[in-house]
Amino acid sequence: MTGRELHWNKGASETQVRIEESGGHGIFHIGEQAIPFVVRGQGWLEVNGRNIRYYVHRDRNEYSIWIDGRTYRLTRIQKGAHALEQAGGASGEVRALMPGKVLRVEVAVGDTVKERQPVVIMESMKMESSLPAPKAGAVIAIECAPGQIVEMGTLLVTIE
Amino acid sequence: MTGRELHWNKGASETQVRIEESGGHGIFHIGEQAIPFVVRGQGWLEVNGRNIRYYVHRDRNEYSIWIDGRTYRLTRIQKGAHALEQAGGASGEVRALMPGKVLRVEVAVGDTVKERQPVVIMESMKMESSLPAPKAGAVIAIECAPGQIVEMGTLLVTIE
Amino acid sequence: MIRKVLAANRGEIAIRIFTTLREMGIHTVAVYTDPDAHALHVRSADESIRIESYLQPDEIVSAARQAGADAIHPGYGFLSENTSLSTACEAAGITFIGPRTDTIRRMGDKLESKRLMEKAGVPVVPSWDRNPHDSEFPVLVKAVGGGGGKGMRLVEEPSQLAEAKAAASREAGKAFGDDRVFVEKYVRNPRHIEFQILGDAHGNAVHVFERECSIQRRHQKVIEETPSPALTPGLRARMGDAAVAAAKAVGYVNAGTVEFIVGPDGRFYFLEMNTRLQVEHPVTEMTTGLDLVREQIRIAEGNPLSFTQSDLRQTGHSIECRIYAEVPEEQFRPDIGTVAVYRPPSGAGVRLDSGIEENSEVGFHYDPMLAKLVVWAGSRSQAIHKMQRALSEFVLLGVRNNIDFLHRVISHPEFGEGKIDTHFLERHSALLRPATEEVPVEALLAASLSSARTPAVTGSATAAFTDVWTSGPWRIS
Amino acid sequence: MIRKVLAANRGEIAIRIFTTLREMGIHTVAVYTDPDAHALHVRSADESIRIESYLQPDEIVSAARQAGADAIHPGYGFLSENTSLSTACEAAGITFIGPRTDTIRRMGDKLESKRLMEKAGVPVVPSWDRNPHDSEFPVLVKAVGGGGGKGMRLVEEPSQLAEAKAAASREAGKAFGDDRVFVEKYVRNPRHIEFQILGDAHGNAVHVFERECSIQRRHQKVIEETPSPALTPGLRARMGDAAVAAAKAVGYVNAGTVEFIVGPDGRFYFLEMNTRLQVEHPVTEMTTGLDLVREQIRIAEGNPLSFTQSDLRQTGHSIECRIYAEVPEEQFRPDIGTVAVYRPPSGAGVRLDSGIEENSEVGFHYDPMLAKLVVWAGSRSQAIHKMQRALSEFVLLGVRNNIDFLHRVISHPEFGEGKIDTHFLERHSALLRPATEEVPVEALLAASLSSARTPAVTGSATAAFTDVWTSGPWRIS
Repeated sequence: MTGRELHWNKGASETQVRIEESGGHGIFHIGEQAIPFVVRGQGWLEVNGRNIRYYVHRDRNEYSIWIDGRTYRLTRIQKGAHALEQAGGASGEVRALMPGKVLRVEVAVGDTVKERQPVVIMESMKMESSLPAPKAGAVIAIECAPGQIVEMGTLLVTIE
Repeated sequence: MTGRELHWNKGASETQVRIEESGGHGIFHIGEQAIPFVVRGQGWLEVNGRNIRYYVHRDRNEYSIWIDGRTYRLTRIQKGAHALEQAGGASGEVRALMPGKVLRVEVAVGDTVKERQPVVIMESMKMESSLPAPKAGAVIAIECAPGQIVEMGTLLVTIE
Repeated sequence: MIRKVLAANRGEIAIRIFTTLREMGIHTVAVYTDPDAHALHVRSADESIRIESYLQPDEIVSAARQAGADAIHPGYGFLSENTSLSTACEAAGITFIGPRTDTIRRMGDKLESKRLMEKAGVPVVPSWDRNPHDSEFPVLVKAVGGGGGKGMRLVEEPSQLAEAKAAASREAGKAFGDDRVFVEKYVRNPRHIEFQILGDAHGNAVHVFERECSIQRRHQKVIEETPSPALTPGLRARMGDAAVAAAKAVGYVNAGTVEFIVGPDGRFYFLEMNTRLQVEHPVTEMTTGLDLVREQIRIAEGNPLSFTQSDLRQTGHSIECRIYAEVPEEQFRPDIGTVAVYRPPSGAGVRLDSGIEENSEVGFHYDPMLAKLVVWAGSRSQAIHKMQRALSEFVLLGVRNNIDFLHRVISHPEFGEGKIDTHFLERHSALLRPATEEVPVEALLAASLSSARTPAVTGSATAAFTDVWTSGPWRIS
Repeated sequence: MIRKVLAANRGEIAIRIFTTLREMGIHTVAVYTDPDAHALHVRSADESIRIESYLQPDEIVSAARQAGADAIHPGYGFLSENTSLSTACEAAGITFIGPRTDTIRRMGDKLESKRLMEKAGVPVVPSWDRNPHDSEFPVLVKAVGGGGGKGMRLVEEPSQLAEAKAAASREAGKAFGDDRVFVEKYVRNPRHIEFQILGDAHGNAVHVFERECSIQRRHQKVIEETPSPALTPGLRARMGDAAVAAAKAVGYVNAGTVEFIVGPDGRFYFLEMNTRLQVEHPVTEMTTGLDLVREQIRIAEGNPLSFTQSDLRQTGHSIECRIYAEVPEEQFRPDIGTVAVYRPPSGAGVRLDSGIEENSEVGFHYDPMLAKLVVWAGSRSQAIHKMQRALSEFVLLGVRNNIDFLHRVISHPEFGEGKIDTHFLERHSALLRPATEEVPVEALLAASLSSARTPAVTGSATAAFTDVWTSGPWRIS
């Protein structure tokens, strides 16, 4: 009955949980709380006598959980690690958040930018979206050009 | 390009088919016909330029195929073999078609019965259904009693 | 004000009740038996309580007490027309969402209800102790002492009556020890047409028009619609008046249904009164805009009806098809299994009241009705076309069902012409099987693609074990 | 008689068009581009033809020729309001299901359409070459030569007008080489209210009441409803008359929409005319019982309208929510992915027009609208409760979407009071994120159960690759 230990990240805060389960009955440890639960079937839990119907979709370490009419998002992380996305965000790299076309590059190499200042304007699904600078600094590299079709995750601009 | 050979049973007739496929394109041989087809995606075929959306559910050798707004049932068999159900049907065994309760046994050991004559009356899902004799003959064994709860497939009566 | 309601039912009707309750901001409580532990209706409620049986009023009431529910909705079937539940509710101080116990009792007694209706001027099937007038033929000779067809004779001509009575009397004497017989009007090829009624605790009562329920198999309704193709505005008004008179005769409170049979000559007779919400209530909702469960709650709270008869209107046409887990081709035997693929139709004018979803288990413990598919359109012929479209889009695999059969029935030319009565399916027994048993080559191709790399199972075992290997559209890998 | 129709569109609107065509017994043809090769709309048609682009009229017309289609339905967007498609249809002898080319052209020219409407007595936003009367303030000073906000000034007080005109004139001169300016009425906090119109080739025209479309983000509608909470019967009648006058002024044939802005003072002004079926047409269908696509087909066949203005009635209340693949919390950026779980709501009063099903791919090539959820109920407040119920039952995982956001918007007290205008979402920007970011303990538990035996992925890669590991409810094994 040692159970599994898991670490979740939601926004900036990290939560450690422990789950003990045997034969559909278990206890969920979170902070000081120990919450008994029953696995009632596929996508169905009972907690404190309340039925909870849920759906979980997982995409790598990103989990979407539909529960009680709302969808929540959680990132599973290694113990003590920062969220993956956060780690990437601090690096000064501006990457395409989705596949699409580069419409405009709003900065030039050598420019000084403020945090959140728009750097690249992209078009995806007929809509424009603006990619902001993840931090203040100087533009040291531009790796895309207007009109270019880029994949999701492509490095577009680097700020130092 | 030798392809796979399959045997299907629908009612009393047996159909042999051969399927050749490579990279989503293929030819379906049935009788004298050779029908080109394209696998367009999950549950989607193109035959003679027509889109065909389908769903298949398989339960052992029994296939249900939803296509063009209708559901068809096929049994896959070994080459030259009779359908499993038919083989069973000819044997003189009366089995429960679904779980339920035996309400009445309409025959006694030694009785002579005609083909299709009701032998056992069962209740399932609050409805009565009558199990007929699969062939004419004499009742040689009764293996159930009124009030008994039986599983699907349980042997109830044998006719010889 | 009702704040928390327990639905003493299961399947689609429990879910349908929860839906309105949720829209009214009322908390919901489900009950379930062991076979239903994983059923969709349990997951659709805010909380749920395990019981031994849906037929034990004491258990239902203590579940309501445990959950702190202040009212119980009985749905249809089970204890809905049993005074034991309404009585137990009264004793426990819990609101029963239905008529008064006294009404349930009196309408449950088929002889008393007939006498009461006759007194209120509602037409009932005429009967005579002696000989009826020649114009009343055909008639039935029936035994006073019993039923089940014994001592019963259909008499077409007045000249045959004396002999039939003598024969029936002899048969009845032997069967029941009572040789008295009487003569009753015989209605040939009757339609089953019922009227929805609503009554409040303040003495108001209205009818919410008719439902035509003539398409039946095993004396159970399969397809219902409104308006009835058989009613003229005049006949509708007269039957509606009779339904309201019936409601007022018993001081009816809450939603109920007055069932009539209607002969080909347009004469109608009271059959019985159902003191609950009907399975087929959605067609009334689709054509009038009312939410009958909402009206039930409001009436149970003591509110007067918020409309009068002249506020109610029928608009367009609605048809309901009951989706059963059954095999029409094999004497409608029920089927069980796991719902492997479930893609119900949607879009304009389509309503689905469902008790299942993909992966639901259909067992043999309860009624095999899985869902109700309801359509609305501007006219009857458009509604038929919409139902054809919806049924032909409905994918349900894993449990054998009547979807293809329903499509054949509503596509029959005589259904299209509205020539329906309670013998429709007997008369058109060819509908029980498809016009052609031929499997199209595309279906063979799809099955062949799906059977891919696995060998055929051999051996002599009956292929009757449900062992689901694949579900959903087969994936090309 | 039209026997075969090609829908020159994709997604939910192509499927919605096919639905009515199938109910009318008309054959259906889909077109698709490579990114849409596996899209649901392609599978929903009888046959389909590959094209390079939905924007090439010649390709569309030759696809129709190849399939033997005798008519083309343009849907909305793409070529629906482009004369190139209607012209190509005329040349090929194929029926274009929409207005005459001449109407599309004249209504597409925003200046000509305004002049034409003014002549027909339809109120347009007033403008003055010189100074307006004091009572007309606030006003806008605008440049004759250009747009984009340059040379534009909002003037609240008459005393500020001269200075504003001088400044705007200087700015316009520099920007466009033309320093002429004019003064236009400024409508503060306007509502966007449009009227559905139908006209036939025989000169008949009616309006089918209004749609309130004030809830917008990025100038795109998100929630639409009818009736508008802002219209009195008198104002509705006057606006309806104006819409019919607009239709008659251009001899309008087929379905169209007259868009108005309405000020808080109840004064209304013609904005533009949309010469096609609107995205939000279902709310009109739900409250009037018409099938607008059916009416479009019948009109295109040359039939006169089968009803007059006085035959049309509004009943109850309908709301539509557009389900987008977008992240409202991140400036509504679109999202892409695979629809891993799709359990849309159903039941009484719920209509879903969907372009996707489980396993559908949502790409970045086209508009991120996935489906339209439409409800009907007897009153506006009941319709809001029904929409809340339906949204909270809607499960859509695998692609981020606006379902939770829509629930927050319709649950806002000012939405409930009908206090909506086109600045609603700007004014209530708190709606862009949930009231609390806290994840309930049950969600953590569900995720923890689902993460079962697999280790967390480590490394520095951006977690942006869509690699679906599980779909559907996680199975306890």
